[in-house]
Amino acid sequence: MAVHLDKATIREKIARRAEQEIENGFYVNLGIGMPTMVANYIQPDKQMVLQSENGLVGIGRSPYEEEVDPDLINAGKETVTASIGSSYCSSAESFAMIRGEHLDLAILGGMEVSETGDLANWMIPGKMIKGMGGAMDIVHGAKKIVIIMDHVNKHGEPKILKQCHLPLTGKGVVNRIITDRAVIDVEKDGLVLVEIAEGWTVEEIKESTEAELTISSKLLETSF
Amino acid sequence: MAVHLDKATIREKIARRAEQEIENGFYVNLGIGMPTMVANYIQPDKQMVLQSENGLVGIGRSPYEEEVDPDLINAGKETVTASIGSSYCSSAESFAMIRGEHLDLAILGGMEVSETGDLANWMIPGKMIKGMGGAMDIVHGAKKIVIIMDHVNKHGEPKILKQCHLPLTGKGVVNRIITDRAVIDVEKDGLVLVEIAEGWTVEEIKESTEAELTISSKLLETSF
Amino acid sequence: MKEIYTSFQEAVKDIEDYSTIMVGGFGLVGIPENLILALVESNAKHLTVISNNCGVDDWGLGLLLQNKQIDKMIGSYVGENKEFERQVINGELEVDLVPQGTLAERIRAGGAGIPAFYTPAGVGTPIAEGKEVRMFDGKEYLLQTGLTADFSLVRAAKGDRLGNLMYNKTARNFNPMMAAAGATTIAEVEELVEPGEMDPEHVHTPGIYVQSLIEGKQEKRIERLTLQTQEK
Amino acid sequence: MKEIYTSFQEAVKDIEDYSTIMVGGFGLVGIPENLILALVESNAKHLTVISNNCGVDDWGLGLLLQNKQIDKMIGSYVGENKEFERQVINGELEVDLVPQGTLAERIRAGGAGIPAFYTPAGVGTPIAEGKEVRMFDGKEYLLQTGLTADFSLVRAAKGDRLGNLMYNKTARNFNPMMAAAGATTIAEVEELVEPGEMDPEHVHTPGIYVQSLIEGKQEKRIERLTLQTQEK
Repeated sequence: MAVHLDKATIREKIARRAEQEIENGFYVNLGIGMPTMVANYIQPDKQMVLQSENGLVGIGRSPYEEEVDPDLINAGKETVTASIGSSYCSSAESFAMIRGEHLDLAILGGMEVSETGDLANWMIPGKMIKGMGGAMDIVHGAKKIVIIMDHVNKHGEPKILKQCHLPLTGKGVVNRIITDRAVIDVEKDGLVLVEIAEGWTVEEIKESTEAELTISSKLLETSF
Repeated sequence: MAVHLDKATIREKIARRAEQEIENGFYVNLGIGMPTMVANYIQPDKQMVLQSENGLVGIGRSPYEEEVDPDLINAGKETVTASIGSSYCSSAESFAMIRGEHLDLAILGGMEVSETGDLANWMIPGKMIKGMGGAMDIVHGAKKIVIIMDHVNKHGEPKILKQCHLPLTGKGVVNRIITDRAVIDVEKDGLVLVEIAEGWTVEEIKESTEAELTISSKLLETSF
Repeated sequence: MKEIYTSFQEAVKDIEDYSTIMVGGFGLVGIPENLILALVESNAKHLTVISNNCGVDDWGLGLLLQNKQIDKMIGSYVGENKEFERQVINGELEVDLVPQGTLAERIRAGGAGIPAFYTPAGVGTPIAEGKEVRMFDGKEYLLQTGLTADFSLVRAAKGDRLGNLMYNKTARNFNPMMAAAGATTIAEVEELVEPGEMDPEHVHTPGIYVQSLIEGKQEKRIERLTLQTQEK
Repeated sequence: MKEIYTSFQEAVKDIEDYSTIMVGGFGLVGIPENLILALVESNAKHLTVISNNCGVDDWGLGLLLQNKQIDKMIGSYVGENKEFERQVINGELEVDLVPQGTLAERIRAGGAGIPAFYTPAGVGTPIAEGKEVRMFDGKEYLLQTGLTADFSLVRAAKGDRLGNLMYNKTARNFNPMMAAAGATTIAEVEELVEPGEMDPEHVHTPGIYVQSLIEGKQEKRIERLTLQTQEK
């Protein structure tokens, strides 16, 4: 009984589930695109700090017109404000912070994830290469790496694979995958299905996942 | 016709000659001890910046009593002031500056210098080891390294040797040696005597120097 | 005192063909706009450019591309620029893509006299090809080398005549490391002040790294204006 | 918000025997005086201490030495302390001397996730013994590893409740790198303020590196008072 939601609803659903990964007191880096949307759903009582790899610890809300400073952007090059208690730093310091695993969590987009936690999200051979930006550093740079993406690609093919086909962003770096259908953890012995989204069954998840899935003994069904 | 001056006069003589190494616009690091004295003789019209490896670019004069800030010292742990246009930085940044050869000149003390520019100035085996402090970084960290020291030790033995006997601070790092008797450059082919102090002869310098000396065709006699 | 220019053409006059130059900025934020414009005018060719991005088609480093002055680009993300794509496909432009944090650290290392360091970024990816991989504490790392340049063009909000610089907000980005890694660093500042006007505690780039300065008015184009939509 | 202590004893209570601790300061400048005093009281033993110096006989880290709490000292200059000498000669204290710039960079590397880097300092000296030597561009360099600690004790002039720190003058020294390299960083600040009271441009240590803070009054002993002798 697969569910069919429109694209915007699916993205919101994934973003809202991803928000739950953020704990009180966390320092978090959100990737460009869908991950940036997670910021819109952060519970108002949650104290957390968003880090932007271009040199801002403490991203605030979007600016009102009169607040816009062209010198103040996030890593997606959007104008932002700085939160109270924020600080600016150089790109070297910003990535020292990232590489040194001072971030608690990074939420990034993905094209493919393998059963050993390999991630591919930066290039498609044959297409123009635009560059990896900060992704290759960030996947090594947070205590927990969560990938959010559609469970299957536009042709309906699995994106969670035994092995990635696309060139990697990082090897063995992913801790958790959140899709429109499920939450899957990367454990030492392989992938573990821990949550299923409303409207999906274990069988459907297994069918749309190329990699082997172990079912968690604490599996949550209809969890989001 | 060796000259005999008292110790304070000799130190002042060496420091005054060393001051001539400082050119307009230079960034300079002065070692602890006699090198620090060089600051007392800097020509007032010379624009230069003294760097202190504990995190100050722009050492000023000593403070008057009411100006003393216990948080403001030089690398010799003496209270100082900051000059106009100075800046503070961390020890990592300070040594990034040093290691990256952004300093034009460092003037350091020496126990022994070899004919290939090796320097020993940090430990005497059998005596308590106090540590090298910043010396091992600084000898690699300026465009020009000048060593100032007495020409011979208290037993009258040469300190400019074919090979250093003491453990090294740096290998092949010295560019120029200034003593109470002479100025000697370290060149590819060995040591070159370029200046002789008042009251000394070429023969006397050669006799009190273990290493081979070539006499510069532009030798300055009675130069300081 | 440093060389203080009043003409941007003068400021870039020593940049010759085949120079390696670093250019500060992230996207269009913190780029030395007027120095880039003067470099376009100078027509220096066969440049190797080290910069996180390569501008857009009609602004920033994109202008050097249009004018075919760049032989090789070292950066982390170059996806905002059609002319870039065209030149790469036609083999007119060589590209070396470096993960952003590795790029920042390689430039810092270059300025700090560190010839090479190990980093986890890129292990097991195409970036690792031809690079030494080494284990420390059971984890794999890549060897990466320091980067330096003949010239660094940086932008600051404020600079004094001794070369001390302060940046504004996220316009700091790559500028401080590049200031240190350039044999000659030219700083374009929005405001030039006298020594002593900056608090020594607040200086971001010590003057020792800067060889010359020039004051200039910034256009500061915005790539993605994103406004608050909720009512106040 | 970070843990804000009001008792120095509380602040250091998690530091157990056999911990590795980094302690900020250069000479007696910028040392976390009250955290050190509390650590003496705590009587935690068999510590490995990473700090540029080791205090003087009756102040700073010298107090930990007197109380025989240190098994191993990693620093660059330890010559101001008679008890230090005695313990080394008697084999009670292990010492690892590291060139000052290398020490600063090793700590920076530790906090920045860089496991190792190459530096020219120490090539051809006793420091090079047992270390890899490698050529880059015709010059020799030593491989040096990053340093981290279980706890970093740092001192700042000002800190806010989000952990952002600002240092005063040359009291900055090793404190920023140590703040980043400690698994748990405890900051002793002269003045604790609310978030927003510090200009985000002027923060020296971003709060992300700091786990807890405590306000304390500093004694600030002067090792070598040197005064101007010329008349004004």
